[in-house]
Amino acid sequence: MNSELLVQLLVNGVIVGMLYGVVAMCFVLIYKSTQVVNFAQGEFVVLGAWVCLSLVIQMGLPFWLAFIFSLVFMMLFGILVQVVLLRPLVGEPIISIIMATIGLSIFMQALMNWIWGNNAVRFPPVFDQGTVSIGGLNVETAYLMSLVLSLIVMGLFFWFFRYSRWGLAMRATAYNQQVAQSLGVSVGQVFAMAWAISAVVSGIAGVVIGLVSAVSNSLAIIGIKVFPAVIVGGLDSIVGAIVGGLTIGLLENMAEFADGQYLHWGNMYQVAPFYVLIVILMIRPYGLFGTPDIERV
Amino acid sequence: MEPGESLLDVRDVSLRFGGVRALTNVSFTVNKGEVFSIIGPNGAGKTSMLNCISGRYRPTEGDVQFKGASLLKRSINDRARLGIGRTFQNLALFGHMSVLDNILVGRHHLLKNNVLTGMLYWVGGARREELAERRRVEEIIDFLEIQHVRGEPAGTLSYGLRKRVELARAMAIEPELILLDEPMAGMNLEEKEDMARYIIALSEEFGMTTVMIEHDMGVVMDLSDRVIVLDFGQKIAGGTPAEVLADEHVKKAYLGEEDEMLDALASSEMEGV
Amino acid sequence: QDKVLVGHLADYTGATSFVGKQFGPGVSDAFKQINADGGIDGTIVDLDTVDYGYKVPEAIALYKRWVGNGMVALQGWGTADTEALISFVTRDEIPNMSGSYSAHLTDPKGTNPNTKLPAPYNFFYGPSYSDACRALVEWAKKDADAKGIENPTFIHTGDNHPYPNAPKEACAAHAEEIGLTVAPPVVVPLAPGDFKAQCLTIKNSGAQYVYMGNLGGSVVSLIKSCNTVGVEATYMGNPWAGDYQTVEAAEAQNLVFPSSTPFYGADVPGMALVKKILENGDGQVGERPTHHYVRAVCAAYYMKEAMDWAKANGGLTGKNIRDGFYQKSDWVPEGLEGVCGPVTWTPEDHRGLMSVTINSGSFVDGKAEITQLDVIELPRRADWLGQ
Amino acid sequence: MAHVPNPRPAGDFRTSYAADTSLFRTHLESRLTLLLVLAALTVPLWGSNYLLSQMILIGIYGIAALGLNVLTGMTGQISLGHGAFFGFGAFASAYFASKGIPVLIAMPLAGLLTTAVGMIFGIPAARLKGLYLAIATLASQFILQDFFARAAWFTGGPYGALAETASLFGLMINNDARYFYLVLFWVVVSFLAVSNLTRTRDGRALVAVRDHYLSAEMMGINLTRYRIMSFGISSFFAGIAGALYGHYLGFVSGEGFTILLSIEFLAMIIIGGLGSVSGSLLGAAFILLLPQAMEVFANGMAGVFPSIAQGTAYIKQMSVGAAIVLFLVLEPEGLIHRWRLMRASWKLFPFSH
Amino acid sequence: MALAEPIAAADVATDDILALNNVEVIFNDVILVLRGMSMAARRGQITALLGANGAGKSTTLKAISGLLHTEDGEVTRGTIHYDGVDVTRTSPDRKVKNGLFLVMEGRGIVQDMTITENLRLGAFTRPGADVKHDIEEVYEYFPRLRERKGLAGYLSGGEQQMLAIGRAMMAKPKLILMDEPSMGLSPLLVKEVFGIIRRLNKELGLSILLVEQNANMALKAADYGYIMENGKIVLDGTGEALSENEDVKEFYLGGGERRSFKAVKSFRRRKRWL
Ligand SMILES: Nc1ncnc2c1ncn2[C@@H]1O[C@H](COP(=O)(O)OP(=O)(O)OP(=O)(O)O)[C@@H](O)[C@H]1O
Ligand SMILES: Nc1ncnc2c1ncn2[C@@H]1O[C@H](COP(=O)(O)OP(=O)(O)OP(=O)(O)O)[C@@H](O)[C@H]1O
Ligand SMILES: CC(C)C[C@H](N)C(=O)O
Ligand SMILES: [Mg+2]
Ligand SMILES: [Mg+2]
Repeated sequence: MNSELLVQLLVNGVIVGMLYGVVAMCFVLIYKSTQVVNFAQGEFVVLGAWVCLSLVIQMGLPFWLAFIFSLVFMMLFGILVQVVLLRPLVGEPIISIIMATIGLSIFMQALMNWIWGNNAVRFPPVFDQGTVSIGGLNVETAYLMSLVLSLIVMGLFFWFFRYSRWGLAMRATAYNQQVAQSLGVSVGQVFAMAWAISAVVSGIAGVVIGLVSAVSNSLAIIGIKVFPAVIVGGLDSIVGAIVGGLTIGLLENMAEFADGQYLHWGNMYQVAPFYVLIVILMIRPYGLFGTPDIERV
Repeated sequence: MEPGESLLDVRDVSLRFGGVRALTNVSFTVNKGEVFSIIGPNGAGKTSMLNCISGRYRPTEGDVQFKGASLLKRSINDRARLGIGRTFQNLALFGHMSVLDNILVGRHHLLKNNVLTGMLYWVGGARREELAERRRVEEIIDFLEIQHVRGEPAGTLSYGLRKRVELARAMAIEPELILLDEPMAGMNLEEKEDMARYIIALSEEFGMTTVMIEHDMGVVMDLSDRVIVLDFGQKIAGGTPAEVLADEHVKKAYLGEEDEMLDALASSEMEGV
Repeated sequence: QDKVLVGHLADYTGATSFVGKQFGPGVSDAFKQINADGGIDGTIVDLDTVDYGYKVPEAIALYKRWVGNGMVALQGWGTADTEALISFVTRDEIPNMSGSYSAHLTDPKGTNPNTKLPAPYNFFYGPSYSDACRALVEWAKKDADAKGIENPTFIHTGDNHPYPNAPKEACAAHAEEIGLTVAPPVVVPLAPGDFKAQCLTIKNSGAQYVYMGNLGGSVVSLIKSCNTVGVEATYMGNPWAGDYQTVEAAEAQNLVFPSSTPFYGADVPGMALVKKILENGDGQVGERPTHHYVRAVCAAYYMKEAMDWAKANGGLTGKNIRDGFYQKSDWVPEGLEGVCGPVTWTPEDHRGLMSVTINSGSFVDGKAEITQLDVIELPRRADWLGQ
Repeated sequence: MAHVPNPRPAGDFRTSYAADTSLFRTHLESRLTLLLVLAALTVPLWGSNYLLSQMILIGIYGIAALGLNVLTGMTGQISLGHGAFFGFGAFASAYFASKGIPVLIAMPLAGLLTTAVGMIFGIPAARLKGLYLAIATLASQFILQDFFARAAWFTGGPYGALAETASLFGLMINNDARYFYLVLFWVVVSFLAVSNLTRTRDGRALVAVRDHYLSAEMMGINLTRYRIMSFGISSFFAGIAGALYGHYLGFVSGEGFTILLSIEFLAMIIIGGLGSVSGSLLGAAFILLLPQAMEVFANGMAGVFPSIAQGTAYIKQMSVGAAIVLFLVLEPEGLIHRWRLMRASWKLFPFSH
Repeated sequence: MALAEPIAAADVATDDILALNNVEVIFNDVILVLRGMSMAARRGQITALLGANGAGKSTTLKAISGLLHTEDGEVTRGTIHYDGVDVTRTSPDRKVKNGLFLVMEGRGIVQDMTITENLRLGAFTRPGADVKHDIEEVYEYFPRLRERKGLAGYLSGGEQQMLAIGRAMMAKPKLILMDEPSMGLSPLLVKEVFGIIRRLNKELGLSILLVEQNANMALKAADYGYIMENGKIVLDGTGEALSENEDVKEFYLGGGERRSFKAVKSFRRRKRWL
């Protein structure tokens, strides 16, 4: 057994998994406050990356400034989406709203293609040292940045939903919009807030991914790739999102190890997590940390 | 089975949710043909008791026997076939289905057509069967006087009507034992009178045995043959309505100390008026 | 005025738009020039270019609409739609010049027993994916010998998808035949991402020659990831995987890729026409098109000359145009000397081009530098037909 | 789904239960539907090839969408793997046909095999609900896609498989006109079957499971059985539609059956109207024709503003996205709902409001 | 006592904290539910609204709070004044901020939150309030809630009702609309809840609009009452006056003497106001 390779793959799994976790948190955030599954999540991620990249390349801004500006942009964008797309749909069946996010993703894909083209564009070097060696594996510095950020974001979210007034309001809105309204919660504001925060965090993830793999529109696939992570963790659990991300990251890499070393079936990296996903769900139908529905009659 | 013979036998049932003791050693017997009421303060475990009978909850201890056989090993969806129907405290209709279809669902276990014959409809007998069932269901609809809403989706009806549709659906099962969880909640007097009429008919016309949870003491007094009282998951009293109403524990835990109307009720019952 | 309809499926927004946005304008600009130069002996080619977003049902709908409107030939595009249309174009007798280079499109009569579906109306300009890959392994073998590499190892990477998979077996077989070790293939998604895990497997396999079956962002990601984990190997791309844009985006060193035309601006006589086409064109590709654009011009001009022959020999029907493709051997379209060809299509063998130019692209001082490494002439082996 | 009153026109009194359970709400409607089918029969006589091919595709996609509507609309289980089942049907039929089974028999066989596969992938439905189940079906999408590329013996592997031409008593169904009748046959059969299902026992059981599974269970409905059965039914129609698709193209390649197709199916039923039988067909038409309509729109835009001529491709795609969003904003409950509203206010006039 | 006439706009008395004038509500663009509903709630008083199932009581309350939108309903005609201001089209959250709070039918507690979280949510419109203290106050009224741990969804029906009223108290409203607060409560609790309603009214000076089926209790508690049928008011008067009305007695209170439910009528009597 090639233990050096295994260790490297595991390290890689943790690192990549953390990033899945961050994107998964964006999902969870939207879901927790609006019950909507955002199919345009991947596009949000890529948009953040493009905006930051353009600010760096076209406007010549220093990276950190561009990074902050792009997060501000993402916040505004999140609010815009909410106002234009979701506000008119408040109170409509959830599935219609999910469909609307699919429409949004089609729209954004085309718009981004038009503006930025289909090419992959790399970021100019941002960190003095592009990679850091962990356990014999060279890891991009950007990942470490995201690792720290994701822990902070997770902590903030956790606190937010448990203790803050708006956090409660979001959970109430997700539970039942009419009930939330009757308590004086402005559903519109809750939606706007949720989408803004989610867009900002997506932006962070986008920049990290862009730094690692060059920016291109097809990176939006991450939006679908993190589904398993979200589900394994439990749709409404912030901590679960991170654990789910790590689980999927590790699974992918372990599958790659087994496949590359022994099985040679090919494609296990992509498919194995889905098999495991089903197994996990059969044992825990609400993921590892999700709250079960209350079934009372 | 003869009237007066026991139909349902609840033996030492206890139910716990983590630390919450919803029921503790509750036993009672329901005889065939009677109207049996369970009363008690909110949170006493009445609904939980019905859930133990209807299979939604599995007692932590004890046994529930129906017609002499234990129900614990049977799945929930077996209940209809065994002859147990119920209504729900917080309404559990199929909101997007028409009233008619809601009631037809109650007849699920009595129908024989399946996916295949259903899809073929004209050949294979589904049509004949469905139309025959429709006739039966219309009788229930007429009886409960909900003809005017039979085509409406159940979810848009007002609360009181929905309660009535629930009763219709439970009746459609043609159960021997029907469990009613607060059938009169949210109704005004007039509607309660209607409902009372239907409940009386359940046993007198349709030969069903009724177990009912109800908070309206007038209704409980007038309709039930026997009553038990639960408090904090324990049975604190049982007997005829008059006996129970006179019980000091019951007054304290459930009815409130002094109430002219109830006193009047109790005394009038005693006198057999 | 006399007009004839040619359908054109382009992908400007879909999964393959990375190269689609080079190839598509190449076709439409070329026909614009052809029309400006008098069309097909006076008949104007009504080229209907539609972005179908790489979606099969849309391609079929378009195809039907065009057939209804009297289309005589098709400039097709992706693997999926080309496959889907094989039986249609065969039945309707409409030659399809596609962007899909799958080898099984080259067997019009089903001569090879392994060919499932003969494709008598399918054409493409360039070596098939299999042939291009064979040429690359030939080059790799020479390269390894020159560098004195012991036990040179070849590995196929690409998505589990018809396009990257197309040359998988044929190419591995040839690599083994000429003495390379073949490592188990590694699946790499077509969508870009972080491929460090796959790169670790590649590294572990010890392969020195990595064939990349994907294109665009995925290839860029793969090279970046593999550089991060320290894979030391030569990357070899399929006909769509290498161009200066990819090299620049990936900051690649020595990315080896095949081509079947010179690069834009090369010093060959035919380049004048290509420049003119670009200038008179719609300007969708900017100043500096990649060789995919140039290749598209060739695809258009071969069709044009086949149509010329058809018009002169019985009229502009699909069948005649198909026969037009068989009229010449070592065929170079007029005005494109040094750019296209020479190709030979016969009724038994649709392998037009058997010569493959091997290039190397490196990112130097913020720009891609591309040098030609070799030109491999492949034999027309009968057992390779359709494989 | 909001409620729309459904008054009958004056004079249309139902005098028997049979009349009251008929498939159509009014005589007019039943005659209209019959007329539509009859009119469809004549399309090959006058319709262009393009029209025919569009109608064939709409029919095929409509059958698949109908299947998804049984699963998602009727039973309330969202599936993100319907495209893969569609693909499975295509491969299965091609496989059977290649083993010498006549195509017209291979198609329903493929439907049955897909039913079996769908039920296996539906097993998680016994325990999972809502989006958890949806993501489990996403897993089936990816697992099946992987299978398509891997199982060369069955699917021809990455190259795909040849799907033979259908023939009936020696008559080759090898042009669009003939194929159109074949598809029309299956459309009529499928839509009748599902319409019948909705008015019989098991159809009601499915809807009951969606609306309130706890009380459905108390009514004697075996939840696990019906949840899995619903996957089976939906896969059957996906399989039939896939088979029709495969033999129509003559070639089946795994590439077309991606998550995008699954999402498109979902779009069809949401736009057509969840749970509505005829909505499935409307939704399929909408999603198939929308890009083509938007093409015209984008070209028109470019005609007015020549500066954006280069962006037509993007404008087209953007307008597809925008049209979906706009449609949902204006009519979140689907095309069929709009139709019902129109009918309701027309009949209630002048008493509406 | 007169049959209800639509209240003219000018008649809206200043001591009416709430006034509905000729309100019409339509669901889904086609279903007419309120047909010219006019009524008022006096400041500092308890107003009862009675009526048969399906009369439109809940719809009236939802229209007042502005919660129809999520059900595809709409106020298509008429005006609603709260505190002298036209709030017909004001968003629900603004109304809550201004002290108009609805306790919904079916209680509408957030099932997957704990009791304290639900109570904290009640104070949503009062940022910076001393929530801890207010929660203690609610617990004084409803000691049972203090004992229960875990998610609110597992509470029994009656416990949920207490929580819903407690949550309304957390908002410190001026006007509480209550939709059948006694529904599903044990007799003891019904008395308790009505006691609390009266206390809230007397001690805190809250105005209360009460929709009830328990006409006996409601009319005893109420200063003024309305009876609605088929989407409009058919009868109104002070609590006492209504209690004396023959029809009300017959249909809502059960005549002078208590009739046994066993001896229920077998035919329907006509209501005189219809
Ligand atoms: N699934 C459950 N999980 C946890 N606790 C539960 C569950 N079901 C019931 N309980 C608890 O058990 C106790 C009894 O509840 P139950 O619903 O049976 O009361 P009830 O007598 O019907 O009251 P009410 O008259 O208010 O409806 C309550 O304290 C309730 O919170
Ligand atoms: N969302 C809705 N869509 C369509 N119709 C509705 C809707 N909500 C209520 N209705 C209709 O409006 C009428 C009045 O309903 P409402 O709930 O206001 O009655 P209510 O007086 O509160 O009755 P109850 O005492 O039973 O609660 C009913 O006929 C009901 O069917
Ligand atoms: C660029 C494309 C023509 C590449 C390949 N033939 C595909 O369809 O995926
Ligand atoms: Mg209860
Ligand atoms: Mg109500």
